[in-house]
Amino acid sequence: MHAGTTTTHDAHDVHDHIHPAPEGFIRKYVFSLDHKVIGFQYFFTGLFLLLIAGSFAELVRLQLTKPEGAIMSHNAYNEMFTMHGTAMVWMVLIPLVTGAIGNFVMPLQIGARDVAFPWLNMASFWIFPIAALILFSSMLFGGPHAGWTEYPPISLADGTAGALWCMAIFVIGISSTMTGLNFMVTIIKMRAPGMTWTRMPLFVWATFATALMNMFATVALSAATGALFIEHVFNVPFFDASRGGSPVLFEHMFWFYSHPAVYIFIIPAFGVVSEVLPVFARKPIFGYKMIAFSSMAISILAFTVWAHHMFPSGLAPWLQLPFMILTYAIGIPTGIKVFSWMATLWGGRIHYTTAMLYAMGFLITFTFGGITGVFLASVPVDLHMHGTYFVVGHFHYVVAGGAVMGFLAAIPYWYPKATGRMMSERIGQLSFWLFFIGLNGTFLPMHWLGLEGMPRRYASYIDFAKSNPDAQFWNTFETAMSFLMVASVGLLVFNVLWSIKHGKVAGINPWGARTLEWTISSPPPYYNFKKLPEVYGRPYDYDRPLPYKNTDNELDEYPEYGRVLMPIPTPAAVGA
Amino acid sequence: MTEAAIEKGAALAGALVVGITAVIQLKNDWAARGIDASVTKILLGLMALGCVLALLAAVNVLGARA
Amino acid sequence: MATAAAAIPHGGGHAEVAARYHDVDPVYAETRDLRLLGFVLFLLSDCILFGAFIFAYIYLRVSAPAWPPFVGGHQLPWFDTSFAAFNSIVLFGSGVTMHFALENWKHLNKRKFNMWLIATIILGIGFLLGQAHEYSVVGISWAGSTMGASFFTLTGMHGFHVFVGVCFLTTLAIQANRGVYTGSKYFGLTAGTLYWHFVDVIWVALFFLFYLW
Amino acid sequence: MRRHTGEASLAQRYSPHPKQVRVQGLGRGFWLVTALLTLLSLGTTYYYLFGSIDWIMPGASHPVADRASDVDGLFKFMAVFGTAILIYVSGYVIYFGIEFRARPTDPPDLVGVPVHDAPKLELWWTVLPTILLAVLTALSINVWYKIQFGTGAPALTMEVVGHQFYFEYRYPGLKTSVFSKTEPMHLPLGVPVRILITSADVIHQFWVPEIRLKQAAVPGLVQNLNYTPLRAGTYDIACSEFCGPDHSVMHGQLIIEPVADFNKWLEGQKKAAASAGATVNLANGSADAGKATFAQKCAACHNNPPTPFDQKLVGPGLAKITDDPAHPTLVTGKPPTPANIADILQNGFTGPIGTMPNRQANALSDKDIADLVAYLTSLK
Repeated sequence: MHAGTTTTHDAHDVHDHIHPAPEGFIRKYVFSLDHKVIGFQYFFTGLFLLLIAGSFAELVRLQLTKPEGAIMSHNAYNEMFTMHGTAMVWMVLIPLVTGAIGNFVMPLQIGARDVAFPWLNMASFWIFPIAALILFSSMLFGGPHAGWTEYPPISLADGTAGALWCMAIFVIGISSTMTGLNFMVTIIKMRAPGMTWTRMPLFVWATFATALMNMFATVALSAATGALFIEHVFNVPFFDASRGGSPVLFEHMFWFYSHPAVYIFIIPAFGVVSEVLPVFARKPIFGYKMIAFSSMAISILAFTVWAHHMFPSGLAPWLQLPFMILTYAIGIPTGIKVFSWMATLWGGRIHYTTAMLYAMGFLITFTFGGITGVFLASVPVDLHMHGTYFVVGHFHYVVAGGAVMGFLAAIPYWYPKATGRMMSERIGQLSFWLFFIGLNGTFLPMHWLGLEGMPRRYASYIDFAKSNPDAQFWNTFETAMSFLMVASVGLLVFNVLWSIKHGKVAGINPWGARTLEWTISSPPPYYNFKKLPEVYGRPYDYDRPLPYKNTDNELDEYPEYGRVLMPIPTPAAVGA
Repeated sequence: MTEAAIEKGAALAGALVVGITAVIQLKNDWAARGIDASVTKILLGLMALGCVLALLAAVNVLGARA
Repeated sequence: MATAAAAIPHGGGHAEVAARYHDVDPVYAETRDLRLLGFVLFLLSDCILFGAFIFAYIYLRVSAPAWPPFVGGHQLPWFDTSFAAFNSIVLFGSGVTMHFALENWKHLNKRKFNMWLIATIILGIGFLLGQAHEYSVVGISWAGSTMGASFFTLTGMHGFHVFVGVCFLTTLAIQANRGVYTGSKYFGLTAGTLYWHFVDVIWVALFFLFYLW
Repeated sequence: MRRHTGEASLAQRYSPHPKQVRVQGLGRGFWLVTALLTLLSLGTTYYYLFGSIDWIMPGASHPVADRASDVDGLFKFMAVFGTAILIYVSGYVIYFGIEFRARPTDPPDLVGVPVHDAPKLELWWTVLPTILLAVLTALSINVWYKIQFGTGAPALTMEVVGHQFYFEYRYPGLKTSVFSKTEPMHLPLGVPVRILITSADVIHQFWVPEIRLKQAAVPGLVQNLNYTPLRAGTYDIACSEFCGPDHSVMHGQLIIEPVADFNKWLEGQKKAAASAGATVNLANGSADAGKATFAQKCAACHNNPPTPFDQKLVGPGLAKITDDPAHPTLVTGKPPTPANIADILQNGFTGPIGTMPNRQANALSDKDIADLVAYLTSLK
């Protein structure tokens, strides 16, 4: 037991030194090593790119208000949906959910002073705007036209623009690989004393699962885009059928990353929902272990299902079956999650904040998206639905109704911690209802349009409209509805900026949440925790007192600690 | 004595020396603990396997093209 | 007291670290632990980068009607196994010497450490020269065929890794002799050794896939 | 940005023994809602099984091909259970949201029922979906098997070649191709057909919504679709894989008609082709010109200079085509006479060895064909 106490002491020796405060504007806000500042940088960059990519989406929608195409040429339309998809996936969603939310929240929740490798963290942020610049610069060279999947041979026709596309994705891939590595090490090694794996907040579990995929899958993407790049530039025949290459090979290499990519941005949303629901239902999360386990199960299964995107695309028929079965297998942990969230609401005391509304909306829209996913996983049905608007509807329900909803729940939830001010509830709830209605109105009709025979990536649908007179009505309806989402995002941006100055003062813990980030001041000091907290129990037990020791709420302004070790608590104080 | 024969002879001798040394190293480090030690052990083992491959190639068991 | 001490289960990572390294400077101990895990994870993801291209090579080779493929009417030549075997041994040998180097450092035998490290660097450069010779005589081109595409991409990536490794080891040699590392703090050397072994092992795979399969 | 460390909200003051919501069992409301949701799901089930879903699955009530009804059955199965799950989940979310909302009169430290998990319940909602998915897997595999092997030996084997931005249809014995830009595709009613699909440039997809099945046209790869058309009529053909600027107007029509009409149409096509003077005069072909043409138009798929038969690029090597002891006949099985070589050049060829486009797809003039035949026969 003597050893026991010494290790306790060492634990504090190890972590209790506080680095001196960063000085000067550049160190503080530009090349900052502070995970919170880096989180802000990701957030605002991502939000800005979200507006751009979103406006592309609206151009796409406007084009479809007329069967022959309302506003632009086929080429321009193809460029628009390509840039919309690419930017949304790599430049908006992944940076926002992992980069912004993950960076800001995860170290606070595990009671760490920062991530494991702050320099790496800074580097992976600063790579991101560079990648974005490369991607958008490709539009000066005619722009990529082959869709966000950029299949050869069609993408090889894009020339310089295509090469730039590959370069941009390669670079952003390096960034998220580095982030993944950083987060893995942070979560494995830097949890506060006493925070066992089963005492981690569920958002940390989600971040861990995400980091796993970021690390291992994204490298495969780098390989795919790298190979496509050298085929573009040096004419190396990886994918050129006439010289022995194979277009299907690219689809394999691409989807081996890009299926996990979907989970890379949905699983952090799972984490956010698992945080928000217990807090505003004022009761423990239902089935903590199952939710944590299912996150890991999903992230591991994610590596084994990529070819379900290729059922009609030249996959050997016998290969279709294992991929179909594995895809169904993913439905099981996902179902467990949804049911557990549902059960968390039962017997609660539900406070309807904006975050809670988004979380509950998530439950409905994500369930819908998950169910349509089961349709697509079945080989025979997929042979009908593949490449139609049904697919577009499905993944927008999962991405906009899942990942984005989770992200929108996270903003009002952690905004007080980040800025010290509350966001306006009235504006927030209005923007929720706009978003929820707009989302369903936009993406629901896509399902039957697709089943009726409207393929995706259609710059015009004259022939389809001939045999389906309702086509134009539904497309116009979708376009109209999509503008509700625009309004909602506009309100969100206004709310974020306005509340920085005019929001109510938040205090340390406005929600009565129980994870560690709510035990320190809002916004937290650059070193997060003056003393490292000690953890004695699970985070969501609303019926018990807080399971933390050694936390302190009243922090003075930046103290001049340097690398001095903090005083060691006596075993008595620790045990109590 | 062709160039290939010289190369193969050198490869054979080298494979024996390097492979055996690698195995001995592996044996010495067997007790070591910690991530770095375990990873080193795995890598040394695979390297020994590589020596076996080179050896088989040198004696024309593997990679002998008709 | 006993209960008091038992009250904190050491799930938190750094407590375990501190327990393992209670004799050395705890800050160093923790930093080393983080970097080690990070470095190993980096090597793992690098494996996947090679793995993806190896998958591409196998896919193309298996789906090809004939291998080596035909270009402009005549079949491409096989690679020169005997020279490759020799060159591989050069690289594997450098792995062993690097291992000796680190062992000697651990036993504070600096002279031998330098000797073995320099031997490693020389062998590494030798391997690169061997690759250069291989490229000059291999008789296929990068853009000419799927075979050339996979071969030059994979061995090129590997060659780049070896080159980086040589620079890495050279830096380590300089640092070590400038007294950057001590008998208890030498993470740089550990990382260098791991990286070098990793490069060797990647070559085991490439050697088999291109020359022996 | 000032940091606010002062007054925190009420919610954060934890009393060591917070007041808890008291709940007796699941409550009557729960069972009422459950009954309501069950009724709703039964209603949707009835609709999927007995109502007309033609508006989402075109032609569901009168299958156009033998596989369509199988796919629709699978679709209905999933729709029934999927809709039910959606109804229950959203129904309960909404009901719990109303039933367990915080009241303004609540004391600040009132918390919900502290239930952490319910192993039995969790077991159920793990096992039941697993069983459901297992059944679904079985059904899917069954339909998959029918798609792969269910259709009898094809009475008609035809080819579809994707081009930017039209489909090219080739029928056996028809020297010219049918192009979707100008003419519809024809299929005979009630006989099993096999459609071989490939592409001349980029990836396309051949899809007739009413027939449900689609297949990608991948360059360098020949895939197939097998089914039996069951209902006469005119249907749309769409390319469902993005293939370039005019992807959205890559469109065709499929006419399914009784065998007699189909044969009449095919005969008409053959006559037209014949009257188009398809027989090429091979007399004055020049081997040198043929060599150039070969390098220009054939070298993409056939090794140039020509190699022995087994040294394939995409197609076989063509050296010694006229006297190869290993291969006395052409791929068509006919003797290697100039006329038969010209026949392949004109009509293309499809077989286990692969697909060669016909003269239209390769843009071969009569002179080209004459020259190529002269060149190939000159190879010894």
